[in-house]
This record gives sequence, structure tokens and C-alpha cells, in this order.
Amino acid sequence: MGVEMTSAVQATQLTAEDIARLRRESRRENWGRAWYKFSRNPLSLIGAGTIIFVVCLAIFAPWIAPYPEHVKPFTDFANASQPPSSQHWFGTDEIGRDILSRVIYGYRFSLTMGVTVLAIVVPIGVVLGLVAGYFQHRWPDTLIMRTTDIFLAVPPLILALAIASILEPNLFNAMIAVSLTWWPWYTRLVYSITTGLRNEFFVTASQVTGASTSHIIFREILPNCVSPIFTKMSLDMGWVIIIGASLSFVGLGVQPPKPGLGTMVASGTRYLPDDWWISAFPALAIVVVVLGFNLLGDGLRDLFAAEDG
Amino acid sequence: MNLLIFIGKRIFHAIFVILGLAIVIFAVARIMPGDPVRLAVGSRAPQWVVDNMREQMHLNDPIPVQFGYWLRDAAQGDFGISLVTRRNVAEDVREFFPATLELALFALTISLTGALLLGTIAARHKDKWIDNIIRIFSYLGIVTPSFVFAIIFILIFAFALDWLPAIGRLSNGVEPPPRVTGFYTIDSLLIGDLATFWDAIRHLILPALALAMASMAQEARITRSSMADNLTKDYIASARALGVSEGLIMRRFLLKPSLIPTVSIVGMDFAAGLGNAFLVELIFNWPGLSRYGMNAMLSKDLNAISAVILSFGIVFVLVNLLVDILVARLDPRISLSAGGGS
Amino acid sequence: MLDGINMVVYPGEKVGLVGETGCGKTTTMKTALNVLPMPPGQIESGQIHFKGQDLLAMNGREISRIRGREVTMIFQDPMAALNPVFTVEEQFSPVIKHAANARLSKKEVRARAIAALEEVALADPERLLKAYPTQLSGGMRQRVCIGMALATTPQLLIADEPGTALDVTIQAQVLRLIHDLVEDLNTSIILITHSLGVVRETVDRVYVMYAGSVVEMAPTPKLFANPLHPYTQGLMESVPRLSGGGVSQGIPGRIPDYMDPPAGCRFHTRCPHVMDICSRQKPPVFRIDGEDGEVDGVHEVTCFLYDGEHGAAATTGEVTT
Amino acid sequence: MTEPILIMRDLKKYFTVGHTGVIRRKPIDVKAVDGVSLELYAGETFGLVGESGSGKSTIAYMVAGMHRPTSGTIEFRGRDLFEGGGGRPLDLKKEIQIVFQDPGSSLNARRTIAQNLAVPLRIHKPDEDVISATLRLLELVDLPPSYMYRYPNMLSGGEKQIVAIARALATDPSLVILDEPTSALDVSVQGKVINLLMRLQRELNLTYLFITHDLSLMRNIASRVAIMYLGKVCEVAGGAEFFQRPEHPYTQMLLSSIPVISDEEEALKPAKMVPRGEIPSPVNVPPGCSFNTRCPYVFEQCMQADPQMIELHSQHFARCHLLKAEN
Amino acid sequence: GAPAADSGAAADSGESASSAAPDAGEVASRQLRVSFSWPTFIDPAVGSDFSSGSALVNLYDTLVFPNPDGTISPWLAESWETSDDGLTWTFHLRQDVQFHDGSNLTASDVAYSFNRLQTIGEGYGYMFSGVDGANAVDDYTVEFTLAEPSGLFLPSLVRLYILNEDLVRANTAAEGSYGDNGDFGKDWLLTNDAGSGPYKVANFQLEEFLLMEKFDGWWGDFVENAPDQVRFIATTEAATVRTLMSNGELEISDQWQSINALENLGELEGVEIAALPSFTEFYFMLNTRLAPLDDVHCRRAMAYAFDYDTAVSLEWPGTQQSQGPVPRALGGHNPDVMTFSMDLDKAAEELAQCQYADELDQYPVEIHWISEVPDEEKFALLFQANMAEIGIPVEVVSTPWLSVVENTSAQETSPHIVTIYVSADLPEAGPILKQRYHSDTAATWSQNEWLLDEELDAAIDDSLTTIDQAERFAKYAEIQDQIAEEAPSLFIYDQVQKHAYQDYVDWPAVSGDASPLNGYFLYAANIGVHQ
Ligand SMILES: Nc1ncnc2c1ncn2[C@@H]1O[C@H](COP(=O)(O)OP(=O)(O)OP(=O)(O)O)[C@@H](O)[C@H]1O
Ligand SMILES: Nc1ncnc2c1ncn2[C@@H]1O[C@H](COP(=O)(O)OP(=O)(O)OP(=O)(O)O)[C@@H](O)[C@H]1O
Ligand SMILES: [Mg+2]
Ligand SMILES: [Mg+2]
Repeated sequence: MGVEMTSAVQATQLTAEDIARLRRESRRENWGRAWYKFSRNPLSLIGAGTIIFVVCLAIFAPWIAPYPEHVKPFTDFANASQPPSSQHWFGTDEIGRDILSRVIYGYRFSLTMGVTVLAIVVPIGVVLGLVAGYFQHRWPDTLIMRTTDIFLAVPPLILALAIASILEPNLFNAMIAVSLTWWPWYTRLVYSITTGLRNEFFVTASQVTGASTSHIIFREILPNCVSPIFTKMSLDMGWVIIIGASLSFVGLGVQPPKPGLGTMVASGTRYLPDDWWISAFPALAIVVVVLGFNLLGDGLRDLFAAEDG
Repeated sequence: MNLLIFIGKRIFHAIFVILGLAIVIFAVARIMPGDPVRLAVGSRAPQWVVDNMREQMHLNDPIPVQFGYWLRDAAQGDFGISLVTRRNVAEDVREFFPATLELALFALTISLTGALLLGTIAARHKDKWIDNIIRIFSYLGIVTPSFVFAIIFILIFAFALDWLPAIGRLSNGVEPPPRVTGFYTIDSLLIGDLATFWDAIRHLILPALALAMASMAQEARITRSSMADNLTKDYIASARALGVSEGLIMRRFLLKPSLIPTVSIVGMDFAAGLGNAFLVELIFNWPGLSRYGMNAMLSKDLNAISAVILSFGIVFVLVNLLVDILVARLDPRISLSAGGGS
Repeated sequence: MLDGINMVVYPGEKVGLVGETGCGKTTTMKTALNVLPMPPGQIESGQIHFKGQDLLAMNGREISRIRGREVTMIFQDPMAALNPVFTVEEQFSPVIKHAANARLSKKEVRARAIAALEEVALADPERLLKAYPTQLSGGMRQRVCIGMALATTPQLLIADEPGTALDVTIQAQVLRLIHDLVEDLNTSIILITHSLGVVRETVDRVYVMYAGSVVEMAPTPKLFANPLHPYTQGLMESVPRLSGGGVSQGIPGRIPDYMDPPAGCRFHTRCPHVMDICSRQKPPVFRIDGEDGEVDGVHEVTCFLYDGEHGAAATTGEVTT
Repeated sequence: MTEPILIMRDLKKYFTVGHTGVIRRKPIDVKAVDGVSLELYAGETFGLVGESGSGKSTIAYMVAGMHRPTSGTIEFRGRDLFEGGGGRPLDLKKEIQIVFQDPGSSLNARRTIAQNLAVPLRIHKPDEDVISATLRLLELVDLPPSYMYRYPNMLSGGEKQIVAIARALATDPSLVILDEPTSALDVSVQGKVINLLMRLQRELNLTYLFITHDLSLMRNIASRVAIMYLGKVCEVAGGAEFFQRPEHPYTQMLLSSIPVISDEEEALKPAKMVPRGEIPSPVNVPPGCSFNTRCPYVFEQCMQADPQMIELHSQHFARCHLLKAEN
Repeated sequence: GAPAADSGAAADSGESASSAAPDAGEVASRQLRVSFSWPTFIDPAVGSDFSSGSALVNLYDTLVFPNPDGTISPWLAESWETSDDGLTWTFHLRQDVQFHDGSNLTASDVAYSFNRLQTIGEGYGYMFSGVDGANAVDDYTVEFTLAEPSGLFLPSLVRLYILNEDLVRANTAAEGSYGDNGDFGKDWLLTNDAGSGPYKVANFQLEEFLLMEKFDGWWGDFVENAPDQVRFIATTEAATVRTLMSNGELEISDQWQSINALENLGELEGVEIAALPSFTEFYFMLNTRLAPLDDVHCRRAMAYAFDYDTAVSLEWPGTQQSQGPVPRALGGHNPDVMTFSMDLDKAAEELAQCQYADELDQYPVEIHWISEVPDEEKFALLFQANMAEIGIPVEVVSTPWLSVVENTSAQETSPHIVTIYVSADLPEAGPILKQRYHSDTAATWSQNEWLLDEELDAAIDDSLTTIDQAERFAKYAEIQDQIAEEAPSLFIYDQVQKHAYQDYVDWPAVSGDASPLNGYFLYAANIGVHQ
């Protein structure tokens, strides 16, 4: 490829500026290459686009939503259950609120849920996985991995439902419940990577040189887990959003009148099939955002696979 | 022999996991705030009724003692009285579990069959239009929550088209067959009652399909990619070079190794299915353990929650055990290496 | 990635194909047998004739009459070439059934499989048939592969680096085994390898490949006596000698990226004799030695150095790319 | 000859790979290294040759400190490398470095070349500026400074191996273990790495423990060679001597199997000796001489007793019942 | 003990399943199918909720029977007398009554049933806390002893269901929490009945349906075309109910259908909507101990600011705003009680007098509605919107029922406002006044007000022990005036109980010919099915 062997310059003569420039250039080149590969996969582009769109909707909801006041205390019984129209693209619900506006705000809860759960789960799961994997066949491994086995022995949604139901139903507790069921997946993932990597020669080389255990775990092994972790995080954003919606659907997540997407689907089911739009659009909104994260995740997976191959 | 050692190890592991699970469940059930008994007997019942029941449930003892009682009773299959149904929880579980299992197994059958069919077609026509259609289908299957599928299916197939019933296990007026396995399909066949059997099947289709969609999509994808991957393997090229017919290669030399990853995730998918059953049974009014469990959770019925989670945990652990054995049978490498190591 | 490969093999002849890792040797032969997985493989153009018939133009039924009866291939990595989830017997029997081209009872199939394993000097074939590939050592696997290939009594055997994954002594055994077995059947062989030493000791004629194209072809003695292509020369120099004398620096630069091969001669980026034309134009084949239609003596090279106009004067061969 | 820098005495390493039975469990051991005694002299290139699985890497790993020997000792400049129970002190780690066989996995693919090189620098040269030290290292191995911020997957196999060598040199070691450093490379690339190694040895006065299975290569670089078979050394001799007078039947078999590319080399090979048999599994080493399953000269005694290592000529040792010391 | 009970139950259900099969074809024309919420308890000492109540009235007989007008008729008891001190009640039983197993109903069965109910204490047991005991004087005479005189004792007897003592004892598990009485037959009675009522249990599939069959040996009179089978179907799912209704597989719907769903049902061919009067009132319970609601003026301001008309219009036509704390249909309701209606001027006036008038934004009011009843959200939101107009900030919170129960059990955790429907178990005002506002009930979900007013307590107690009805009702009226003044609650509306039903059902409840007491609207012996 483009590796030029043009080093007539004596390395020791390089100035700090030269080095900084070298670094900048390589960085730009690396990013450029990654972006090029990523951009050649139309599906992941669509995924990334969808997510950016949704995130923008969530962040700028007050400016984008046509009726932001419908998310706050509001009743307009005269306009209840109106089908989609030019004023209300997604129609109105049984209380006369604009569904489009509520869906846009609903994304805030979905994304908060996803981001928070991952923010709790990933560090915990990853550190545990690293430790267990690095000390394979020793007590930290046994302790940690047997614990994950136990947590993985119940279907995650069931455990999440159980924990959420025992706590007071609200978004925060739903996030706690999902987090409690989710960390083992990261532990598992990182564990399997780590056990594979700990016998790689670069790890051995560091050990032989005298690098500390924490250096090896966090500086040598962790960077190698990053791409599968990111891939999984992207896919998991989707799952967590679905689980969050499921919890809300049975009343254990976002509480009305807050516009949780699952909550809206649930309340709309009472008006099916005639007033289909009340639950159809929130459901569609869930599908769209989850699809976005899935496409992105698959794109990242392909990207990283291509990079490693 | 190797396979036996492997199975032995897995069973040992399963027992350990179930025990651990019991501890977790107990802990979860006891952190619940509030007095479940007061909730159960209602506010108008006199205090002595509450005290009586607390005593009976050992709720006044220290936690470790409670756990001892709980574990002892649980080991004997006794989970105490449900606060909602007022029945022995174990009896409830026995009553309702078959319905959920029947549904889940039916869904499993649908998803596996569908996935293998779709996955094979997609792999053989990789990157052609049919592959793309199957891909789109897979994506939609994966990203759509099961409760949305459930609602859509009811609207389309039960309401709009009126092809299939929307709720329950049997039509109104059709009496359930005498209980042997608790599976209406099997029990009705046992007494040769084809009409009931057919009715039970018709009731199974929609909820099972709603449950099956996600795993079908997931498994179809895995099958497709593992098949496509194996197609490029040297042993396929080798078989071709040695003149083995294309049909045989597809049916045997390609299929078996390609099944391994698919079968491996069946356990996980089954788990996801059991979880989703909590929502789907609610929507289809399916009188199974999931709906029972959901009601128990919504009414903080501690004994029932523990029993339900433990039941699902045990089933899930058993299914995983089964899957592991199946995978080990498909893949001799696993059982061969099981002699040593952990 | 392959670019204009022309190869001819005559009955009973042993032909070698040498080249560095990843230069496309395996791919060439997989293409020849039409067993290249597609996708990702793709055949842009060309013909492959076996006894006068174009293999690429054949349909599945026709080609399977030839594969496994008249032509077979032994794959490079014996582990990858055996299906890990089937026993040796399960993999053996369809091959034998196909090769026999007649109805065989289960017993007969078994008997033939056992005979084939004995042929390749494997002890206890009965037990071996029930084993899975993982339970065999590398040498045993390689022998099983050879046994399977030879059970089909082919007229052309393509052997892809047999024994390279093994040790020198074992490799020597394997090569000898193939050599002996083939002698009796008068089978033609294409031997793929990256070791010039192996080539010199086993084959009659050599094709040298670089980055997806053949750069030189010559009878073995001629090639070693007088390598013409700069690449062949560099390769010969790179090999450390048993006689001592140090290790040469090798060929500078690195093997080009196949996704984006250099224009013109693919070797020009590393060639010590590079000329202007090399980066602009693909060199044609120049015949240096031997006559048309002759079998033995022909020595061809694909390099402008041997073009009268550009380099040292030489006989102009016809352009066949 | 100078002082020995490294002495191995009756070195053994057994790996437990499983257990027999279910009830009365007995460990199943792989005798990876089974009684090896060798001496390395400062400044030399000591070649270690043997078939796959003969225990070469295991010896290397013990010297590098990755494995603790089951028994026996290794002394480095008179200091026992495994003294005491704990880890090896940093100053010893600094002195002994290793380069691995697989260039793909010996560098951390997710860190730049500079970051890879910085690991030993930070530990062993905390006072020095990491960037200038990195540049100096790259210069030492003839790589351009622009490689600093590249990732390993943008380098060719040979270049990766060169970086790995640079990393080993970062601590200024005196002994470098080279575990098949070029076996994954093409011949046309191998030369560059080998020549670099030779140059560095001269410039930095390094001692090499060079592991390979390529005898032709060994012939060209090693001052002394040891041949291993199934965890034991069967012959040790000076480089040239070894090729002129192979004594052990296995050595002869090995040498006669080497494919060569010229007639003059052919003449150097010992009489054609047809290799036969399979290498026994290291779990199931046959009693007596471990080579007895493949040896063409096998006789009674070989089945019963393991031969002793004897010095046939000066500095030429072998272990075979057929051989007698010259004097 | 347990295994015996088990096999008994299994054999029983197997038998009934096979015996039901031939019936089903022949009698398909006389079915009454009703949708219900689950669980349904058919043990008289456990069940008390809506669906249980409806099952119990059909399976069991009681000593007395409630009339549509709120009066009481003899039933199993042909006559009775009271001692002068009002503490001893003697009942004379009919002699021709047989249980479903054919045995004769006697006074000892009554005594046993009473003891069982009181010992277990669940369900309607609480109604009899003032009764010391019951004993059989002879085979057909039973005597109750009261601790103090009570005007409510007689009406409460409609909740004393008479069990077949021998049958229950035969099916009692020896091990249980009731000492000598083992489990008191609780386990068995979960799925079996031991009654003498017009219907008997034929098949009980938990979570699915309860099938009851006409009891031909019943002593009473069935109306013409009374159903041969009554089936409670365990679903309230709107979609399901609609399908069943439109397929003619359901005669009467449950009462939990939303307005929207009912409208849709009403459009079906041959389906009509009944709006039955009920003893249920919808309250906003204001916590009078929590600022700013501890100031009566603030409470009144709210009562004046709420838009009752809109609230009522969100409900089914025919719904009326409540008058005071007692539903209209109850005996002793005071029609002249002060009633608030929306009047923003008055609201402002009251608010001005409130001590918190200037700092209302520092006291945001939380209104909790019950998540399980999604329609309540509308009223909470309406309240929020109305209060915004007079400047009271309100937050709407949805809370699951169980949390409401828990929160209201202590003063510290009781929220500002909870929206709850409360039903009367007896046909007159007294009990509900006690249940809602007496200090005894302050720590329960049926009082979030925390009035803790001793004078009021005394007044309520006094009224309840008044045996003369007119006198009692007068006292009730006074109490209602007193409470309404204080505005401790917003009295939203008297609920009408809405059911969709097939027009071929001849349903007395529609024409007001059934007691509004819980369960009696479904007294199947009086319902005709013409198809
Ligand atoms: N399935 C494939 N997908 C993409 N690239 C491939 C595939 N198979 C081979 N290649 C590429 O084609 C090139 C030639 O591969 P091939 O296996 O033919 O080389 P070779 O000469 O046989 O090498 P070796 O000596 O290592 O066997 C390599 O660069 C390889 O990366
Ligand atoms: N960690 C280990 N656990 C178990 N067995 C091991 C381990 N490391 C090495 N062995 C075994 O020890 C024997 C010697 O291995 P070693 O890697 O030293 O051989 P080698 O001579 O380096 O072979 P190669 O040429 O393939 O690198 C082999 O049989 C190997 O399987
Ligand atoms: Mg190859
Ligand atoms: Mg090695």
C-alpha cells in the first residue's frame, strides 16, 4: 500500500513539530480509511442516519414537536381520538394530545433508557470480564463467571420484569432492573475475548518485559475488546429500547402521562382496531429506532471484521 | 464416554446454577418493600388475620432462617400459598406451566423450521433478490417487539381476515381434553379427539407466531451466514473435487456443520421467547404460567414470583443443557475436548 | 486476482507450481477444478480444458463425471480439508461410491476404504474409519486426504503443498508416498509448493508464479541451471544454502496488494532491472528455448528483458495472454 | 571461548493436560522438556532445532520466565533465574528478551507501533523521553519514523517482525531468544530480517538463542546447534561440524530430508535415509530411547534404556547407544 | 390430607368434564356467558370482589335476600325475631332446602358457615366483627349473639353464604393454620362449591372459565328460560370481548370495558348497553393533613374549580355528578346535601381566604391515579387543567393499585390526592360513611383524607347502632351535611355499571328489578335467555 521507505532524514533530527505532524497525518489517514470502509456499506449508513435523526429529534424535541405542550399537562377532549390529518400527522390520542409530538418526546425516554443502561452495564461487565478472563482458571474467574451463569439462567426479560415489579414502577427502576440482567452479557463477551488474548504473544511479551497486571488488562487487552464491545453496544441499544418498551407496555416502565413509547402502545391497544393510530405510530417509532441501531451494529461488525481480516 | 463425561459435567453445572438462582430469587423477593400479606388479605381484614398469615409464612423469622425454610420447602416443590390465587403455588405452576410450554415449544418448532428454510434459501442464493428479501424480513423480525407482532397478528388474522381465533387455548364451549400432559394438542390426540386437536392448533398459531418471529429472524440470519461461511471452506471444495454430488454436499456436508451455530443460539432464543411470552400471553389471554407470573408480579405475589422465576430458570437451564448436548453431538470437537479442561 | 494463467500438463507428467504465499497458487487450481467458492470468487474469463473439454462451460452433472474420477485435488491444509463433524468413514464413502460409478454394497465401500487407508501406510484402518479428524495427528490427516484422493484413481492429481504444514521428515515421507503411488498409475501431477527445494527434487517441469500470474516456465533442470525472470533469480538467491555462505538480503519491497495490483508487470515495484516500459505495459510471454509442440525443452519467461526492443535480445515468443 | 552466559541443568517441564478416569484420577502429563542441559556463551548464536512439539519453545519460555520449570535450574550469569518463589526481578527481565514466531500476534493490533514500543521503554527506561527513544529504536532497525503512528495491520509480516525485534531490544538486553522469527515469512523476505539480526548482534554484542526448524538457515547463522527430539536433546555440536559429521541417526534423517536447490548442496547431505514412522505423542513417549520407533538402526537396548549424553569429539555431544566417545 | 384432596379434585373435574360434554350439545340454547376479570374466588370466606361476589350469589343461598328497593326479604330464613336489647337474633329456617349433594340444609350448617367466615376473617368476614357467635338451637333454628345492637346486622346477612358442613369437613386438609379445623377446606373450596344455590360448579379452569350448571334440586323458583349453564369467561380484553360478542359467544360483558370499547360494542347487531345503577362513587380523596390541603378553603376552592360536567360527560350517558359522600342508590342518601359545582368566582373567593394563597407554587399538589384503571388518567388530567386556571400547580402521577394501598396505610406516605372508586357492600349509607371517614379506617386505602375527627367518629358509631331505620337515616343525613361542608373529598360521580348484553337476554337488572348489591345483578335464576 502506501508505505514509503523515504527516510533519508535522520530520525533523531526530527523536531517535535514534525512528530506532531506525523501523528496528525496518520490519524487523519486512519479515520479516513475507516470512514471510507464504513461509507461503502449503505445499510450501516442508513442505520447511522436514522440514529442521528432520532437523536436530533430527542434533543431538539421542544423545537421540532408541533405541539410540545401536549406532552405536559394537557387535555382537549373535544379533539380526542382524531385520525391522522394535516394538523396532527399521527393523529391524536384519547385525551386529544398530538401523537407525533408525544412520539418525539418519547424518544427521549427510549434513548435515556438505552444510554443509561449501557453506561451502567458496560463498565461493570467489561471490567469483570477482563478480570475473570485474565485470571482464567483461578478464583476470580470462578467467582465472576459462576455468578454470571446464575444471572444468565433466567431469561433477561423475566428477571427484569420481576425486579421492576418489586421496585416502584418508574423509568429509573426499570433501568436498574434491566441493568441488573444485562451486565453478564458484557462479562461473557469480554471474558471470551480476554481468554483468547491472554495467550497472544503481545501479552506474553509485555509480561516478560515486566508490565504490571493492570497495564496489561487495561492498556493491552482492553483496546482489543473495544470493537466487539461497540458492536454489541449498538445492537444492545436496540434490545434495551425494546425491553424498556416491553416494561412500559405492562406498566412497569415510563408512567403516564409521560410519553413512553411502550406506554403509548399499551394505552392505544384499548382503542384497537378502530383508533389504530394511537398505538400504531409509537410502535412504528420503536421499530425505526431499533432498526437504526441494528443496522449500525451490523455495519460496525462488518467494518471491524474487515479491519482485522 | 466422552459425551457422557461432558453430559455429567453439564448436569453438575446446571444443579449449581439452579441453586445459585434460588439464592438470588430469594434475595430479590425479600428486598420487596411493604407487607405482602397485608396487601393480600385486603385492608378490611382484621390484624390478626395478617399476623396469622405472617406466622404461617415465617415472615417474622430472621432472613437466613427464612431462607432455610424457603429452600427446604422449595426443594420439596412447596412454594407456599399464592397471595393472589390463594392456592398452593406449586399447584398453580403445575396447572399453568403446560400451556406456556406448549406455546413455547410450538413457537420453537415454527422458528427453527422457518429459520432453516429461510437461511438455506438465502445462503444458496446469496446476494440475489430472494436473499435480500429474506434479509429485510430478518431485520424486521429482529427489531419489532413481540407485543407489536402480537397486536398486528390479532388485527390482521383475527379481526380483518377472521382466519384464526385471537384468544385462549380453545374456542368457547370446546371442553379441554382430560389432562395427561397438559398440552391440549397431545391430550386431545390421546383421546382421538381430532376436532379439539384442530381447535387447539388454530389457537396456538397466532401467539406462537408472535413469539417465534424474533428467533426465526435471528436464527435465519445465523444459518445463512454460517452456511455461506462454510460454503467457502476447504472441506466443501475438497468434497467437490473428490466428486461428491452437489446434493449430498448440501444435505450433509454443508448442513451439519452449519447447524451448529444455529442450534447453539436456540437456547438463548428460547429464553427470549419465554420472556416475551410474558407479554404475548397477556395479549392473547393465554392461560399460561407467564400470564400467571405477570399477574403475580403486578400484585407483588412473592411466593408466586419466586416459583415462576425458578420454574423458568429450571426450564431454561434444562433447555441449555439439552442444547449443549445436541451441539456436542453435532460437533464432536466439543465432546472430544471435554475429557480435560474445565 | 489471477491474471492470464496458461498452463499445460501432459499425461504422466509431474508439473510444479511455485510461488510465495498468497500469490494465487491454490486459487489457480481451485479455479481449474471449478470448486472455487463463488462468491467471493468470480471467474472473469478463460477456459480450462481437460482432455479437450472445457470444464468451465460444463454443467454440474457433466463436471462431476470428471471430478473425483479423472481429476482430483489434495488440499493444502489437511485439517481444513476434512469436515470436522463427520467421521473419516462418512467422508470416505461418498467419494468411493462416486469413483466406482457403480452400485456398491456398504461392505464393499468399507472394504475399499480400508484398502485405501492401508495403501497410504496407515495402521489400524478399521479404528481410523470411526475417528473424527480432530482425533488424528497432522500426518495422519494428510494421509487420509491422500488416501481419499488416490482411491479415485485419477488421471490428474493436483497436490497443494502436501506436507508443508508438517515437519521436514514427515513432509519427505508424504512426498515419497505420493510419488510412489502415482508411479504405478501413470497419473499426471500438479504439485503446488513454495519451496524451490521440493520442486527440484520432485517434478519434471516448473511454473513460477508471482502475484497472480505465471512469470516463468521451464523444465526443472533448465530452471535451476538458468533462471531467467528477475523474480525467479531473486527467489533462488534468497534461499539459504546448506553449503553456508550467509543469507542474502532477499527481494526488496513487499508483495503487491491484490485488490489493487500495480499496472504493467506486477513485479516491477520490486524488480532490480526495472525499465520504463515495465510499469506501463504487461509483458508478453517470450519463448527462450525449445520448439512449438515440443514437450520437454520449452523455456518461457514473461519479462521485457527478453524482448529484442527493450532488453537483451532473445527469441520472440507468441503472445498468449 | 568466553564464559557461559546461560546454563541449563537437567531442565524439565511437564504440563498436566488432563486426568485419567473419573474416580481415581491420575494426571496425564506432557513431558514437553525432559532433562535438558545446555550452555550458551556470550556473543554466540546458539541454534535449537527440532520437529514440531519437541519442546523448543517450552525451553525458550522457561528462559524468558513465562513458565517455571518442573525441575532443574537455569542460571544467567551465575544467578538462578527461578530463585525464590516470586516473580523475576526487573533487572533480569531487562537482560533477557524474546521474539516470537507469529508476527501477527506479537504486536498489539489495537495500538500504534509507538505505543507497542513504549511498553518496555516506560518500564525499563523511565527517565528517558519515550518519543525520542522510540525514534532511536526505529532507526536502529531501519524503519522510517513515519511508522510510529501506524497500526500493525498496515505493516507487512516482515516489518511486523522487525518491530517485534525492536521491542525486544528496547530494554538493552544481553540475551535475546528468537523463537522461529522467520518461519512465518516468505524466503524472499526472510533474508532482510536475518541480516538485520546479524547486524544487531554485531553492533550490540547480543547473545542469541535461535530456534528454527530450517536447517539450511541454521547452517548459515548458528555457531553451535542443538537438535531436540521429544523433549530431549539428542545432539549438540558446532555449526559446521554438525553438518559435516552428523552422528545421531535422527540428525542424519533430518539432514537427508532437507530439500535443497543445487547439486553442491546435495553432495553435503548425508546418505539418503528414508524417514519412516510417526512422531509419537509426547503424552505417550515410548520407553527407552524415544527415537526407537523411527530409528533404522534400532536394536534391543534401545527399547530398554535411555542413552546417556556423551561427548564424542570436543564440543560434540550425542545421545545414542550406537555411539562411543572417540577418546 | 393433601393427596386425598388432590385426587378428589382431579376425579371431580374429570367427571364433570365428561358429563358436561353431552350436555353441551343439547343445551347450547340456554347459556349465559359473561366475561370477567380473574381471579374469582368461590370460597365464601375468601371471595368478596366483583367477580367472586357474582359467583357466590349463584352458588350459595343466604338467610335473607336483598330487594331492588334496598329492603330485605326472608330467604332461607322464613322468619326471625330480635330480643329487646337487640343483642340476640333468632332465625327459623326452611326445611326443604337441600345442598347440591342432596343432603339437607340445617341450622348447624349455618352456625358452621358463620364460624368459618369469622375464623378465617377474609372476604366479607369483616362485616361480622360485632357478632359474638352463632349456634344451632335445633335443626332449623339458629341464634346469633351480638356484642352491641346494630342496625346493619340484618342486611349484612346477605353476605353469609351457607356451606354444607359435612361436605366441607370431608374435604378439609388436616394440616393448616386453623388448628383443629385444619385448612378449613380452603384448598378444596377454591375450585369446588358446597352450596345449595340455584347453580353448582361444573368445571373450573383457572384463568380460563368458571362453568356453572343449573341445580335442579333447588328449592326456589327459576324464571322461565333461566340458563342451564352459566359460564364466567376470564377475560376483560376489549378485543376479545368484542369478538365474542359479535360471534354470539357472550351474553353479557364485564363492566371494565372502556367507553370507546362500549361504543363499539353497542354498534354490533343485537347488542345493547345497559347502564345499571351501582353503589359505587368516584372520589378524589384529599389528604386533609398535607399542605395546602390542610386548609379547608383550599379544598373548597378546588371543589369549586373542578369541571364536573366535563368529567361526567367523559363517562357513559346517564352518569350523574355525585351528591355528597354517599351514592344516590344507597338507603339513607341525603338528596339535599350541599353539592359543589364549577364556579370559578367562588373558587377564587375561597382561595383568597386560604392561608397558602400567596405561595401556591411552593405547594404543588400530586394527584395519583391508579394505573390499572387507565380511564382515570383523563380525570386526573382534567383536574390538573382546571386547577391550573386558579393557579394551583398539580402533578399527575400514575400509581399501581398495590402501591396506593401501601402509601395510604400511613399518614406520612399518603399522597395529596388519590382517585378511587369505592363501593358499598351493604345497601345503606352508614357503612360507607364509616369506611370512608371514620378514624378506624384512616390507615386504609378507603380513606386518604385522614380526617381523624372524634366527633364525627362518635356520630357515625351512634348512627350505626341505631336500630330504627328512619332514625338511622336521619343521622346519616346529618353526617353527610357535616362532611360535605368540610370538602375533604371531591365527589365526582355515581358510577353507572356498564355492560354490553345481547338483546335476547331478559335481564331484570336493566329494568331495575335486581338489587344493585354487588353480584345480584347476575342472579342467574332470574335471568331469561331466549335463544
Ligand atoms: N475466499 C477468499 N476471499 C478473498 N480473498 C481470497 C480468498 N481466498 C484467497 N484469497 C486471496 O487470494 C490470494 C491468493 O490466495 P491463494 O490461496 O491462491 O494463494 P497461495 O499461492 O495458494 O498461497 P499459500 O502459499 O499461502 O497457499 C491471497 O492474497 C488470498 O488472500
Ligand atoms: N501450556 C501448555 N499446556 C500443555 N501442553 C503444552 C503447553 N505448551 C506446550 N505444550 C506441549 O508441549 C510440547 C512441546 O511444545 P513446544 O511448543 O515447546 O514445541 P516446539 O518444539 O516449540 O514446537 P513448534 O515447532 O511447533 O513450535 C508439545 O507437545 C505441546 O503440545
Ligand atoms: Mg495455497
Ligand atoms: Mg515453538
